[in-house]
Amino acid sequence: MSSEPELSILEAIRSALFDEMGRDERVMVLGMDVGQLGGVFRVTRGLMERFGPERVVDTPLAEGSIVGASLGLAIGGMVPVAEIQFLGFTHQAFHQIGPQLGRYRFRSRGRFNAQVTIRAPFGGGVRTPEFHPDAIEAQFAQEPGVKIVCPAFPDDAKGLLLEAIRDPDPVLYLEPQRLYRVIRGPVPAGDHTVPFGSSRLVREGKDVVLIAWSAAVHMCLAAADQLAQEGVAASVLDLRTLIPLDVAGLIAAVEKSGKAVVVHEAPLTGGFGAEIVATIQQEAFGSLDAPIRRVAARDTPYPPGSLEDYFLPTVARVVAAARATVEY
Amino acid sequence: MSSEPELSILEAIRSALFDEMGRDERVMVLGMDVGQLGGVFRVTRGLMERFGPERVVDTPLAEGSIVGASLGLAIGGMVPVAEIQFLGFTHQAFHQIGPQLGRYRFRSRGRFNAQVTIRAPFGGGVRTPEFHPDAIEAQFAQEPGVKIVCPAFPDDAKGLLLEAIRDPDPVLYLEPQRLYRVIRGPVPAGDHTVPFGSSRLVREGKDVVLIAWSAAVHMCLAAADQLAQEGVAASVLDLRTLIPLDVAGLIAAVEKSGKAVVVHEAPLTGGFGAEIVATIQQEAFGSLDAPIRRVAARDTPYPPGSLEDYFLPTVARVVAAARATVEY
Amino acid sequence: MQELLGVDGTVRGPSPMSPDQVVAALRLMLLSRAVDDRLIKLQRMGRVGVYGPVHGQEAAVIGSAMALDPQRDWIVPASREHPAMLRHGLPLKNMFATYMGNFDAAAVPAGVRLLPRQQSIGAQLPHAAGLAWALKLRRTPGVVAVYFGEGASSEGDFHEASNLAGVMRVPLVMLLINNHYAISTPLHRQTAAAQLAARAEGYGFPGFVVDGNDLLAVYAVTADAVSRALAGDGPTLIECLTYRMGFHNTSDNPKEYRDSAEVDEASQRDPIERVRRFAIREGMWSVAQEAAALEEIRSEIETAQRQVEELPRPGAAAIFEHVYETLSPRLQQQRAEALDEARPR
Amino acid sequence: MQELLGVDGTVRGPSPMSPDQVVAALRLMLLSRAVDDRLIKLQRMGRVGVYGPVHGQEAAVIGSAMALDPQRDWIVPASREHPAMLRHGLPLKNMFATYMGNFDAAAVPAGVRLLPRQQSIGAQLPHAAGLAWALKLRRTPGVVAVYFGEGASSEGDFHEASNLAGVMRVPLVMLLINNHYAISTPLHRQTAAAQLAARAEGYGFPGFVVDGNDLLAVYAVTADAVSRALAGDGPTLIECLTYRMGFHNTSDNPKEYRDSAEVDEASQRDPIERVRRFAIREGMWSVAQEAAALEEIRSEIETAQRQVEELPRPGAAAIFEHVYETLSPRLQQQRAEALDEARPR
Ligand SMILES: Cc1ncc(C[n+]2csc(CCOP(=O)(O)OP(=O)(O)O)c2C)c(N)n1
Ligand SMILES: Cc1ncc(C[n+]2csc(CCOP(=O)(O)OP(=O)(O)O)c2C)c(N)n1
Ligand SMILES: [Mg+2]
Ligand SMILES: [Mg+2]
Repeated sequence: MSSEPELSILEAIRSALFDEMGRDERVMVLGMDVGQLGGVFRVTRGLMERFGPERVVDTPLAEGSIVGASLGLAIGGMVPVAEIQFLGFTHQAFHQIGPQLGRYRFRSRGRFNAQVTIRAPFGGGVRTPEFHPDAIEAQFAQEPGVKIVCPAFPDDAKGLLLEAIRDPDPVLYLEPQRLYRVIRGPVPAGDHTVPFGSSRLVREGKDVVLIAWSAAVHMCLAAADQLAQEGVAASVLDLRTLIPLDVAGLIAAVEKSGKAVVVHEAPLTGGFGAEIVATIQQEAFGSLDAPIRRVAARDTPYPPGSLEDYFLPTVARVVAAARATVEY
Repeated sequence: MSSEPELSILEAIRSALFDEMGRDERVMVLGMDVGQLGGVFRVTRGLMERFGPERVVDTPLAEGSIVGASLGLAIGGMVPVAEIQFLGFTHQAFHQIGPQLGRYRFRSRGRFNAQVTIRAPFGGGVRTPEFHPDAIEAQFAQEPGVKIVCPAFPDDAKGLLLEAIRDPDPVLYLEPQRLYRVIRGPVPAGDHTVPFGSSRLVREGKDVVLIAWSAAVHMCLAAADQLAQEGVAASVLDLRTLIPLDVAGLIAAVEKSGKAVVVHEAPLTGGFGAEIVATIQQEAFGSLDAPIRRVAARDTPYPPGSLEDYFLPTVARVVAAARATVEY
Repeated sequence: MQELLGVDGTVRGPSPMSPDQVVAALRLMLLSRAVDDRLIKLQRMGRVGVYGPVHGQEAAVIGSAMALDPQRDWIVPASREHPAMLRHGLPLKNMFATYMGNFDAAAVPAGVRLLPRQQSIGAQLPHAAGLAWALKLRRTPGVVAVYFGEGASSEGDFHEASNLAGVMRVPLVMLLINNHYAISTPLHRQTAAAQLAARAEGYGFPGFVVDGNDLLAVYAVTADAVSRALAGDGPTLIECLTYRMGFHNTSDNPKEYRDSAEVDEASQRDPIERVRRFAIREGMWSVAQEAAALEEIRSEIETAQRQVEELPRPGAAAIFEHVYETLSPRLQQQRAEALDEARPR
Repeated sequence: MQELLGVDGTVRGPSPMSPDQVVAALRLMLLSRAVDDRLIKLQRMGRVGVYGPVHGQEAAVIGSAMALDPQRDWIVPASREHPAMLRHGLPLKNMFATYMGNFDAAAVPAGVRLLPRQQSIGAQLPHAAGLAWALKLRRTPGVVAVYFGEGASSEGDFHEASNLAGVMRVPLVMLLINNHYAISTPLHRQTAAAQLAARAEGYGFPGFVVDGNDLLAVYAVTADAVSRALAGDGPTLIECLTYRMGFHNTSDNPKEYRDSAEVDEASQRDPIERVRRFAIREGMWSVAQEAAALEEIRSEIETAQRQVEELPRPGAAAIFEHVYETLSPRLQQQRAEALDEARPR
């Protein structure tokens, strides 16, 4: 592994885009400001110079048409990677994502499929304005036909993005904006893909398992460090993809200790954590020794950056929930 | 009660609209085909003749502007009751419902509030075309600031609608299209309101509780009848509102038997049933004697009407799940 | 407004369509009316779910479709353009399967350049823009013709797709079928614009209004738009002014919102009668030919309907097909349960 | 394009604005520049989150706002129109609180006819249409002025709101601030339309293009639109052609996507310099007056900033305020937990 380059999550995403556009000339990138500027986070910087303005396209300011046109582009033989500037603005394209891209294979009985990747940064902790941090991934879990992917590490960022672009079905690829530059790690060179529906146990511990995805995984790792000092050994499970969900991996991780905490940045009520809890208690009821606690954002609108620490889950809340679960 | 008129759900909704528009001249109805035609289900029939074309308005075919304009109308002192022709088409207005109506009070720090009711029929079993039956209520549970109301009986249809129109915050009022004309019952005359966040135990039984909302409540009642013949006594809890959720009533109903089944018409994964299960196991872990089973639609796009019985939950599936839960 | 074919069947100047094309169009128009009648009958018998007739809009739908090359061009329909879909290569059997609830048999066959019907109003417009964009990027000769109603023109999707198509200068022909109604909503409640075609200027491409009940004019305007698109000159918006003679669909009753005088007046401009007069005057068509054509059409319809009736109905397994390319373990489990529950007991 | 005030400060014909109005506008323009400078400085010091300057757009924003009556009309802003908001009655302190992250202190005071800033591009347009509709329904004299950028004009919300406003014929003045950029996206990538004002015809109301760096022309065109709206003649679309002189916001660097020559050229058309020349020539303004005004402005800004700094910062409780009129039991429980966790340990 040491021979592998150390990349940030942002660099890993960019390198995957360079690789795949070089490998497959049908792949194109479209979205607001993705070309000349390289995107508001510079994720796509350099792509236009390298692949030209036909394959790296600055679009008008209209999310619905970015997503809807991507379906048409895919039917026409292209492989679009659409960027929505922030996940919160997928709401403007909501009627196109699930009901159109997600159902087109089904509606056409397999004649057409939407090989489209929708990339979008999301998540809090960086004092962004309203809408920009919204973690609304759970809303897409009710859109059968769509896959939801949320890497937390540079190697998965690359492996899951290559998998997403090559997946014949529409994939929502969620990028943890807070981690873009702060999390660095080794990234396998060359053609590295990570299959969907495979969770990853990123830390082993016998007392309790902390379950999360995207940026919350790192909050769980920090909590696990603190818990270790208290003598509590916590596992951390990174789901990596929500749809498809790795039910087997999830259950296996929970059965080790019979105790679990689910952590996410989205508001509590109706968050995907509820699905995780419901799935566990259905599949592993007998081995549960304590209620599964959820540590999530509050059921309020996202507040201004200066207040977001009161809104979001914190390491302290995760530690407290884990402690209460272990001591139950 | 016998002195009360027997009304269908549709008639109860219509009578509530007549009453409230008569009582409060700020109340107006807007949406596609709601005026001259009285709506595609004739729910608003007669309102235009009675209250005139300024207060009962046929709008252009654009859901986003129906909802967005309703916020402006509310700020301007009107009390809009907007009809979206079918809940599936709220996706076209998704960016206006949660992020705008749902957050406007918060954003303006109480200077403005969105006293808007959005009515929409939904649900399957009537062989409607694609999109028309979509049960996407869970997606709105991740939009803090919005309330979600789903009556299953004529008296609640009236009581919850009057409550919704008078509620100073935005309310999504979901109408079970399959039951519009088939469920009749007594409806209190005059000013009958039902507070949000109060569930209703519509059947008592000691062995297991079946939890549902909207049309699925009647599926549970039918299942309870069958179960009774097998000697299984099932309670049926009608949640009536999802946001706010009656946690206390839910827990009380579950603790009686320690066994519960949740039933909904939406696809399983990420449906609001997951929230119900997560809430119960968190609040009533100790008293649970069996895993809570969920009976829901499949995780596929909604199929054509001729196949919907394979997709939707059925009385048989509810009975089987209840039996397995009781025998656990 | 562009007009060529008078109500009396006389043409201004030379016909843009050859005699063969006119006869083919007339036959398709007659087929369309016969299909309307049959599917409405089947719906009344409970064998069809909901059906929205083409009645009155045949010239707009067929005149435009005749200007396309099925081997080269794509059609992106809304939900009331099945004559165009048939002309473009959809078998009549598949069309009947659509309405008789057999969605597997309804699929667009491989090789036919046609997207499925769209029931979310306006949602097909960005798809069409994207497909036309792909043709341009891949240097594939061809245009995309997208159909939508005047009601759809109020949706944000219309605006966003039109603006994008203008910026990318894609080979798109936008066929706005203005039949003056969106369910019960009349044109003047739908927009205050004098002409919807005027919106094209706001997107940087040309827009035209044409008498949508005039087969020849619709054909000519569409053919020009196709040539422009093929020459790389980008999109065109064509507003076909027509009238929805029948109900919105089989669950609608127009008497509730429009008076019959309006309908009677519109029936004076029936699109088929005009073509018939023209074709007979020009000696392309005769009463005898029409009788023969109607007989053929009747048996084609019989055959298509019977073929669908004889097909096995899709079962529980069908709802798990084409959800994703491969089913997740959870979906496999749901499928197993569904098949088990569906077994006759 | 409508123009009145030349770059050299000469006017074509009589000025539509009185000397007092011109001086008030000039002072507001100077305040706007000073606020830009201060908030950019505070952002660099880490005391402001993100700030998007008005630099270059002062005439478009202020000229239009001056044509409104704060006692009668409403303003529905996007996010770059705070001079208009100040003119309409938002205290400078509240404006500073907006950017200094104190949202309680940032609220629009009761009685001020102003909606909050909108950060979802285009989403305010249907709100404005609805508010104008309410004025009409309630027979309340007044108009609604809504601001949005040329980028916003690509969103479906622009289209749907415009069409609805046209059908309902509401008193709406749509101020399209075309500053030629949406972040890095230049106008020609945003639309192929020669003029965005041309879109008005497609909605059934008039549209005008005006030199957005010409205070007097913007004022005149807006005043006409206000009169039309008050007379019941419905909406007007006004495209103000201007240029974003600065960065999109403090996290943007325009050098990455546009060359300085373009900016230098635009700076020749600086909207403030024109008014200054005009006012001095007409004897309404002097170097001495300007020095005094700048001194006043400096201290007003000092005061506003200090007032915000001296305010208590909102705490955990604030995020549970104004979610709903009343908190559900679950939210009350979350609030209790949050307050408990926030207690210093
Ligand atoms: C997004 C959406 N909103 C509402 C509906 C319900 N609906 C079905 S057809 C129709 C009218 C469509 O009118 P138009 O676009 O003029 O087409 P036409 O029916 O006249 O052919 C409506 C409102 C829908 N199918 N999709
Ligand atoms: C719906 C939505 N999409 C994307 C963004 C990100 N964004 C913020 S400002 C902006 C550009 C807006 O351009 P324009 O409307 O011309 O206004 P200007 O910034 O020029 O004043 C974008 C794309 C957003 N805030 N909202
Ligand atoms: Mg129509
Ligand atoms: Mg701009």
